[in-house]
Amino acid sequence: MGFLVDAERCIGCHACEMACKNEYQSEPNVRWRKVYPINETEYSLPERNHLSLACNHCEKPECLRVCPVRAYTKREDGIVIHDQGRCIGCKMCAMACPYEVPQYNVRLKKMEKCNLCDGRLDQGLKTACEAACPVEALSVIDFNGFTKYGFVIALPGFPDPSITKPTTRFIKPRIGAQVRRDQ
Amino acid sequence: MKQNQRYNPAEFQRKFFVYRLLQDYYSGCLWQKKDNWNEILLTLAETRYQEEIIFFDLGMRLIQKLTQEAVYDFNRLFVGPEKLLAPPYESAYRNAEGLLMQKETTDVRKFYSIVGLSVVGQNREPDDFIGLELEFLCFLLYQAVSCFQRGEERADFYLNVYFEFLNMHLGNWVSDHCEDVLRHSTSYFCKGMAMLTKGFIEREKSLLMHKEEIL
Amino acid sequence: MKEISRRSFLKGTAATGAALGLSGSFYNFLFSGLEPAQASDETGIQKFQNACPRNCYDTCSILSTVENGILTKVEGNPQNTFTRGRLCAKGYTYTRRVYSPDRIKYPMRQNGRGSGNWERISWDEAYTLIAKNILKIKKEYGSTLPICLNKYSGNFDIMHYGIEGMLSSFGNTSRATGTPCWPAGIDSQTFDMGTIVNNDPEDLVNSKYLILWGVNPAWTSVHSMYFVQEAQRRGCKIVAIDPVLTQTASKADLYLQIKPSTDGALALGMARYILDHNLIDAKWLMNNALGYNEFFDYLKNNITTDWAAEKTGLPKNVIETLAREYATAKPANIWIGYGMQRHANGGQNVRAIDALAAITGNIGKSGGGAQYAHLETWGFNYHAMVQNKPAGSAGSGDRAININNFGAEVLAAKEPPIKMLWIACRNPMSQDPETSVVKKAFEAMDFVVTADQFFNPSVAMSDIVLPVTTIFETWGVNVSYWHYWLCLNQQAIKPMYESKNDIQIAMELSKKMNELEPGSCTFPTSGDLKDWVGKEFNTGIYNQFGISDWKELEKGPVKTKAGHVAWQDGKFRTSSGKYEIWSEEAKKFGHLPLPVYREELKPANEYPYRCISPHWKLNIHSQFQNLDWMQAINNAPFIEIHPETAQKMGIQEKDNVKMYNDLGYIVLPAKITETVAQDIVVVYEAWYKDKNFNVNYTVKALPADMGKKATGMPGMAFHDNFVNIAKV
Amino acid sequence: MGEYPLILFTVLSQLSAGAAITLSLLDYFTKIDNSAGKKSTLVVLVMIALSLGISLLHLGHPFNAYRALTNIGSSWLSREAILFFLLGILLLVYYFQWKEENSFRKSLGLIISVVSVLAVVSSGMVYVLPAVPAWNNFSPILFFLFTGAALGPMFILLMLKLTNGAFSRLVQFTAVILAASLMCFIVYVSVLLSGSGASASTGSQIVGSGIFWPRLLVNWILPLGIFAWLTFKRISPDRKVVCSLFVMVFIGELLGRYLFYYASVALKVAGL
Repeated sequence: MGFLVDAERCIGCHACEMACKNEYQSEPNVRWRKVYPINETEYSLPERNHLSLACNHCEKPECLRVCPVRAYTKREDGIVIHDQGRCIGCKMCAMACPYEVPQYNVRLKKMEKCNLCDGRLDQGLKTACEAACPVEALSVIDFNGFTKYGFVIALPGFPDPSITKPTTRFIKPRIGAQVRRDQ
Repeated sequence: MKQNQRYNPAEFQRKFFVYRLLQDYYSGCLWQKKDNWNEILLTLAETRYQEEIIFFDLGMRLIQKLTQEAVYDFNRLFVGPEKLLAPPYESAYRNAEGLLMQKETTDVRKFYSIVGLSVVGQNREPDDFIGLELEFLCFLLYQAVSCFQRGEERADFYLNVYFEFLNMHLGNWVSDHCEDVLRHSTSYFCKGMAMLTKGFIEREKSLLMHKEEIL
Repeated sequence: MKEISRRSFLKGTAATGAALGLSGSFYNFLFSGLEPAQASDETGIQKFQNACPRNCYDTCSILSTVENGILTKVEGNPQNTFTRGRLCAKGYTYTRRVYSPDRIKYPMRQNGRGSGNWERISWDEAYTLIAKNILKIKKEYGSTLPICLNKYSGNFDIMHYGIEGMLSSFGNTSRATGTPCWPAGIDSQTFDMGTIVNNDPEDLVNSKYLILWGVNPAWTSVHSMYFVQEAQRRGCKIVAIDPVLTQTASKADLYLQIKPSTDGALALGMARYILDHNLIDAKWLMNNALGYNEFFDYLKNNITTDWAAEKTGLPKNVIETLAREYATAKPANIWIGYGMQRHANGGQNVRAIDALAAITGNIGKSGGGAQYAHLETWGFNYHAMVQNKPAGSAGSGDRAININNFGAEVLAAKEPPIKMLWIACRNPMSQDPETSVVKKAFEAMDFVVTADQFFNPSVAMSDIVLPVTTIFETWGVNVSYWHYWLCLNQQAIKPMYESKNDIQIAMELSKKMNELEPGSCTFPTSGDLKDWVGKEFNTGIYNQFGISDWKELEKGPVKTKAGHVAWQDGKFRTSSGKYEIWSEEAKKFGHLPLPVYREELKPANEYPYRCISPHWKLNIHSQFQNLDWMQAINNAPFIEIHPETAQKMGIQEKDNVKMYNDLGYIVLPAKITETVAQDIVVVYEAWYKDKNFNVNYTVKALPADMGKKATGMPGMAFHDNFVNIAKV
Repeated sequence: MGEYPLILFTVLSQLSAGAAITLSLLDYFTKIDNSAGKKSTLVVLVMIALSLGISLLHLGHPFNAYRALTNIGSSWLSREAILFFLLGILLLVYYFQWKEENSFRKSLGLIISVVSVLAVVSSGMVYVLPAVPAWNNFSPILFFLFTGAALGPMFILLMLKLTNGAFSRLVQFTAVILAASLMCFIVYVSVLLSGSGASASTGSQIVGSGIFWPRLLVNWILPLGIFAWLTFKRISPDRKVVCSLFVMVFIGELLGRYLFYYASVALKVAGL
């Protein structure tokens, strides 16, 4: 399972990020989900496009490999879970993750990250971010038997997916026509 | 064996007085006792804590005068309406983002309920307001001593809760809080009260080490 | 205070301790803040209906989760088909607002305005101080006109109109009148159609062609953006016209970077093309409109697409294609934003756009229309607002003070002068133009009372601050000026600290005033807030929403049963009953009767850049950006500059830039981006806690052309702000 | 700063490992004074314990550090911890074997050498992370080994107060190691600078930081200069010279490790 981020729909409004915080009442500087602006020079025209990213629940999670205390596990459905009970706060995962996903909670002195709302999913609910996105740009997709064309595995600014094989998929933003005064 | 000493009424009396003074200070009603201030100072001196706790002594030297400046300073530190310079709430220190009414608050609430207490008008004022925590400690001492005097075994229970609460709550954050006061305060009075508070609570907390012998 | 087991305790001990008035003497434990636990009804998990009352298109229906009396989570209410169970980034931070340690907790008095010497006082002391001041003013000046209210949209809950009611119940007073937001556009549509009505935004999906004109719903109405995108997926072409490449424009099929304030020229150029190519809906015009022949004459004699191209900076062929596409796609829809009417010719420009919709016969159709806003669902009793003045009140009525030039008009008011301010639901010290003049006005007062939740620059300049409740701590009811839902706001938690609802404050103040001088205040002195909500309802509202009692709203929000397509019945509310392209009413207010082009303001040599100060996505004016979760995303303002301009001025990314004009200056880090044009800089208006940033230091109180008719005062030309920039 | 414990831990542990190898090989191939050997073992043992202790300061929860031994299956950090822990135990056993002729001790010494090398290699492997392109090669292992090889022999040389032939051989060995590590460092930085993205920015961070030149000077240029001068003048170095060389290289390595942590640029999501 993984996130599908529709960058064509995404308006960079941060509702997903705030809904995540609202759900878990997390600390201000610990951001399980973050909305990154895509550099406006990346596309043919200077549009405002965004990447809304949380944990990518990679197929080959580096966090899981390097963690000395086995705090990370990958569920059968692919969700990478971080067990704060085991964590000793060595920050190895933060060093190893190319996506800055695990974040250090200064108060608990432990790492934490998105767990794909495993609790909510198990209850049959949508993830907090998906449920909150006003334009339905976020969804959780099950890779088993999911065939839809038009996905890409990276967008500009997203680090090399070959390292950890993230399960996040993207839909590219379409670049509209612009009549500009600086041309 | 040391029973008599543990529930020493004179010692209890001294503590009771200090707790009440601090509680009144934080709940803002000390200002109404301006006229009695010299009398209060004399009683405070009678506790003789200043001979034992260096911070207490320093604090006492600073609180000799209760000025209007101190009132403004007090409000800047603890009341508002501006951003508080030294919020008098446990969660403001132990909850990393300083948000109130969080886990820390409900933990304190659980403690109150152990002895069948709750905050007047619960959920209006955070349970972990320092004035309430001080009142709670004072109550526990009171119950411990009065149970002892009635010859009830429950005295030890109250005493244990007293130390447990000191250890898990007030004693855990009050130093940071007082440091904040000392850093931001502009009046001798508030600085003095911070030293007094810090010294007193730290001493109480240290008694935990040998609570079997002394109180 | 309760006293427990005193008897048993006193037994056997000598009461030697001096009482000294401390709470409980040595041997006398008195409870003060604690008490033996009471049975609580606040146990377990409860859900409540809430309604976001911020000045925003979306007016979300909220479901709040309360655990043991503590608000732990907020969600969108899925019953509302417009907000679809979702909130926005701001809405999801509500728990941070309620439990922020920064909240104002108690009534306080400042000894020396701006001195920071605050003293906590009881509510009773606060009421006494305020009441005495009011009565003193009344005695000294013979009326309560020296008291001025400045209240607006910090809380749009219907109950909060009780603040106006409170002032009325003192007597005749001065009132900040008008709105900084949208009046020019309201007047335009009022001249054209009799009032403002928009199609249900959920109807956007039925459009075949949608022009988003000077509006940025991706930031200011995220829930509408879903319907915009859904229309797009159903084949509707989305065109965004904006001087700034907004987030919305980024999602459009076509973005037109128009020169600011020339929207009317574009609309008229398009109209000329539509007329020339006979793409008008003559039948609709004949049946529904007045003055179209005069308008066509004006177009033929005065307007060309070449002229429009030169004015707007858009190529002629683009204008022509746009006109043809717009006129031939049926139904075609235009959403007119508030941004584009914040100009000295804003109202006239909106009339030209309205005319475009009229001549193509798009008005009154599902998927069509010229959307601006509506007030159709606001037919409450305004029970809290409507109060009688005390018998024998001096003065011939309330005195209007222009909210858009508040500082200067307060200072200029004579006979009687203004001596006291009551500020509620508003932060003029950071949101009004010409901040330094506003500050002078505050300084000139004898007495300033502010009711607010957070300490902001206006509170800093007050004598008394009163803590007010958040939406979760009180009752209320809410509707939108955009969608057609009605939502109850239930009290979910107890008011924190000593905060009170504005109506509660009014009632208690009234009681105090009547104690001091019987009959001096007519506001009711008691009442249950929930009952106050009920008193706002009437059969009109019940019929409109298909309910029989307002308590049905406890089950969830409801939507109007009909009227989702504006002007479908063709019954315009102008005096003629027709769409008036030629408006006699406009003439009465000193405008030209036709939507002719009124020249836009142009930069002067010294100040060659136009500063546009639109809304920022993480706040609504001075609300939300101060909360920690928002601060974690962004906690610093910036100035957007085009790369060419930056190069010319020797400015690089993150360099500090001074933006200045004859009013003042601000210094901000540069963000270099091609989303702005070379002759425009953008600074998003916001109030950041602990930061001395305020774009209004450079904004003149320059009126827009319209607004007087509907709101009593002209609007504000916020975006006609000319500045220069320099690297510092 | 968060990484100071790691800087100290890695440098100290590599120094100890290098010292352990030098000691056990000297013991195996030459004759060492018993009491000096015993004392040296103890010092190395204490240093390893100390460095492990310091490493705990990096953790959020030092008291639960024992858990870090549980993922030897995939985590090099676990392996590193286990190996250094093992090295400590072996050295403890080794310490009690300092009696006259003891072949068990000598064989144990060989095992200690192997474990030391493995421990340093696993230390290096901890940092071989695809997310940090500048580390994602054999350079962490190489430079960690160099640190051990440069500091360990000098340390033992000073501890044992050697004066015989082994002395000059060890000094020469150190000089060669320093020269080799300098060469590798130059090549490494050049490769980084000629790369792109995160590697290139790591390279420019290294060169651009204020520490680059001091490090170059203290770690390599000065020591190698002194060696060259001594060789040219045919002066055999005495203890004082070796002592100051050791201090220089030690400081140089600490600076180098600081650069290692602070100049490395990880992959991250681009954007603001």
